[in-house]
Amino acid sequence: MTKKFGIVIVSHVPEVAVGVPKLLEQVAADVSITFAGGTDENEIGTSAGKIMDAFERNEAQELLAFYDLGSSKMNLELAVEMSDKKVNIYDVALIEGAYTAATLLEADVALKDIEQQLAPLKIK
Amino acid sequence: MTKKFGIVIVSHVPEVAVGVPKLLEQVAADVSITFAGGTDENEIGTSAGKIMDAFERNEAQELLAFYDLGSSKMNLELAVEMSDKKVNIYDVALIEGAYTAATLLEADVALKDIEQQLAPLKIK
Amino acid sequence: MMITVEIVDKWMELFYLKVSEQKAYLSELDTPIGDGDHGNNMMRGMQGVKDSLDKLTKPDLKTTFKTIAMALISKVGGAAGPLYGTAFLEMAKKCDETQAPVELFSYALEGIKKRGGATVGDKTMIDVWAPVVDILEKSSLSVEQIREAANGTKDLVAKKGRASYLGERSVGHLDPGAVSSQYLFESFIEAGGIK
Amino acid sequence: MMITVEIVDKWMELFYLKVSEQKAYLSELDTPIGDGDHGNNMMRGMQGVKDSLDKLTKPDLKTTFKTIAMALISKVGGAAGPLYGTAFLEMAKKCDETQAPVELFSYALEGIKKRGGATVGDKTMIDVWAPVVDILEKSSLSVEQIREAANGTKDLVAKKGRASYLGERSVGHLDPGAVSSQYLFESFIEAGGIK
Ligand SMILES: Nc1ncnc2c1ncn2[C@@H]1O[C@H](COP(=O)(O)OP(=O)(O)O)[C@@H](O)[C@H]1O
Ligand SMILES: Nc1ncnc2c1ncn2[C@@H]1O[C@H](COP(=O)(O)OP(=O)(O)O)[C@@H](O)[C@H]1O
Ligand SMILES: [Mg+2]
Ligand SMILES: [Mg+2]
Ligand SMILES: [Mg+2]
Ligand SMILES: [Mg+2]
Repeated sequence: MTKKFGIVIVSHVPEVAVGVPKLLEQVAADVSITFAGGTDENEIGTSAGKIMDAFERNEAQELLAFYDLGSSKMNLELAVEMSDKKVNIYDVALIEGAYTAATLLEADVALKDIEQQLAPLKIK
Repeated sequence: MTKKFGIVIVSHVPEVAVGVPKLLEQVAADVSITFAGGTDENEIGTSAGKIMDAFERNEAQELLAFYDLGSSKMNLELAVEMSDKKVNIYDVALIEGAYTAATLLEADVALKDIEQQLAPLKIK
Repeated sequence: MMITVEIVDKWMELFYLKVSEQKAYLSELDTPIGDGDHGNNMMRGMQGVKDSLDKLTKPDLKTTFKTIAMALISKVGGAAGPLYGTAFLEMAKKCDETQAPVELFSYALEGIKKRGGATVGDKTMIDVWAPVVDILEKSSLSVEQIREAANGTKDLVAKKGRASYLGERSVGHLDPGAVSSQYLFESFIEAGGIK
Repeated sequence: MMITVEIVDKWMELFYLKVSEQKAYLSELDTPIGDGDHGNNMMRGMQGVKDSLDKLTKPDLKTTFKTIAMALISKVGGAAGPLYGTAFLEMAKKCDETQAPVELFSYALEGIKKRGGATVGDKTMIDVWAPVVDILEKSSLSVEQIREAANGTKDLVAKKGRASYLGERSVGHLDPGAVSSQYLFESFIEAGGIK
C-alpha cells in the first residue's frame, strides 16, 4: 500500500539524485520516492522541468521535497508554482533529512510530528 | 597545485559516493577528493576496506572525512585506526558540509576557520 | 519610452552577442567565488532564448517575455536560470498593464528578490537591478551608471549564493551575475529602450 | 573455564548455524525499526568467518580472534560489522593476558560501547552484552538469562542506530542486534565455554 505522502529528491548531480532514494527505499518500501538530478543535458545543475516530472511521477498527491544547494531551491519553487500537487520544501540536510522523513512516513507518523523531528536538521 | 588537505566522502550508496565529489570538484579543482560507497559487493552499506582505499588514493596527507549515517562513522573510525594518515571526521550534513569544506579549502582558509564554519552544520 | 516587441527582439539579440563575447570572462569571474560556470550558463540560456524567439511569428509582448523566461528557466541550469527567468516572467505578467521600463524592471526586481531571498548589498545581480530601477525612477539611465553599480559589487561581502560560503573572503571580486546584468542593461540602452 | 582455540572454533560453527537458521527472522526484526538486512548482514559475515577460519592451519587464540574480527568487519556491511568486529579485535588484543570469558567479554563490551557511542538501555546489542558480563562476574550464565536480556530490549526506546529515528515508536519491537547477540552467547554456552 502506498503512503499518502511521497518524497522528492533534488540534487545538482544526477548520480546523487539516483542514489539517495536507494538509501531511503531500504527503510520506506511503501513510500513513493522520485528524484530530479542535473540539468536537462545531465550536467551539474538543476532543471525546473525535471523537478516537475519528478512531482508527476510520484504516486502521492502531497510531497516532501529535499534539495542540496540554494539554487536548486529556486528551481524547486518554480516547479511548485507550476504544479498541481501540494509540495512542502524543507531547508534541511538533504540526505539526513530525507532519510528521517522516509523512516517516519513508513511508520505512518503524522506530518506535523515529522516536521518537528526535521526541525533540528535545518541548516539552510 | 594540490592543497595540503584532502576530502573523503563516505556513503552507504555507491552512486552518492561517486556523485558528491562531482559537486565539490566544481568549486575545488585543486583539492584531492576521494570516496568510498557501498559494501565490498557494492550493495547498500559501507566497507572499512573501501574507506581505507579512499584514504590511500587521496593525494593529501591530512584528510577531512564526511559520512551519511551513523554506521558509516563506525567503519570510518575503524579505517582511521588502521591508516597512517591524519583524518578528521565531521558529524555534519554530508553534502552541505563537504561542499562548505571544499569551497574553503580551495580558498586556502585555515582548518580552524573551516571547522568554525562547519560547526552550525553539525546534525549528528 | 515604452517597451515594444521590436525593442525586446533587438535587446535580446544584443545581449546574446555580449554574452557570446564575454562568456569566458563571466565564467572566470565565477571561478574564485563560485563554480566557474556563469558564462557557460548564460550562453546556453541565451542560445535557448534566440532559438525560441526565432520560432515565434508575430508574437505580442507578453508572449515574447514569456518565451524568454521559459528558455532561461529551462536552459541556464544554474541559479541565474530561475532568477533571470522569474524576472522575465514577472514582466510577462505585468506588460498588459504597463510598458514603461521602470515599472516592468521594478516588478522584475521584486520577482528576483522573492525568488532568491536576497536583498540590496548581498553581492548579487540585485545590486545592479536595484540601482537601475532607482535611477530610472528619477531620470534616464547611462552605461556609466550601470557599470558603476556592477563594479560596486567588488567591495561587498556575499550573503547569498555560492559566494556566500566565502563570507568576507568574497570581497575584492566582482559578482558574475551583477556583471551579466550589466550587459543586459547595456544591451537595453543600445536597443533603444531608453528615451 | 578458559577460552581455547577449540572452544572458539566450535563457538563460531554453532553461531554460524544459528545465524543460517534465523537469517530471515533477524532481517524481519530489522524491518519495522531498521532497514531489514540484519539477518543477511550476519549471514554474510559468518560465511566470511567460516571461510577465513577454514583457511588457517593450527592458529593460536589471538590469530583466531583477529581472523574472526577482520571477516566480520569486511563482510557484514551494516553497523553490526564494525561493532562485532571491534568486539573480537578487543578480545584478540587481550587474550594473551587473560583467557577468562568474563574478562574478554568485558573488554569486548567496552570496545562496542566506544565504537558506537551507545550505552546500557539504548536498545542495542549492548543490552545483551552488558548483562552477560554482569552475570558472569558473579556466577555462571544460562540460556534463560541471555534470552531474558534480549527480550528486555522490547520495552526500550532506541537511542542509537537506525531505530533511534523512530524514538518512542521503537517500543514494542525486539532489537535485532540484541537477538543476534543472544544467539552468539547461546552458541558460546553450547560450545562449552561456560563451566
Ligand atoms: N539567492 C540569490 N539571489 C539573487 N541572485 C543570486 C542568488 N544566488 C545567486 N545569485 C546570482 O547568480 C549568480 C551565479 O549564477 P550561476 O553561476 O549561473 O549559478 P550557480 O551559482 O548555480 O552556478 C551570482 O553571481 C549572483 O549574481
Ligand atoms: N551505535 C550503536 N551501538 C551499539 N549497537 C548498535 C549501534 N547501532 C546499531 N547497533 C546494533 O546494530 C544492529 C543493526 O545491525 P545491522 O542491521 O547489521 O546494521 P544497519 O543498521 O547498518 O543495517 C542494531 O539492532 C543494534 O543492535
Ligand atoms: Mg556558477
Ligand atoms: Mg553552477
Ligand atoms: Mg540493518
Ligand atoms: Mg543496513
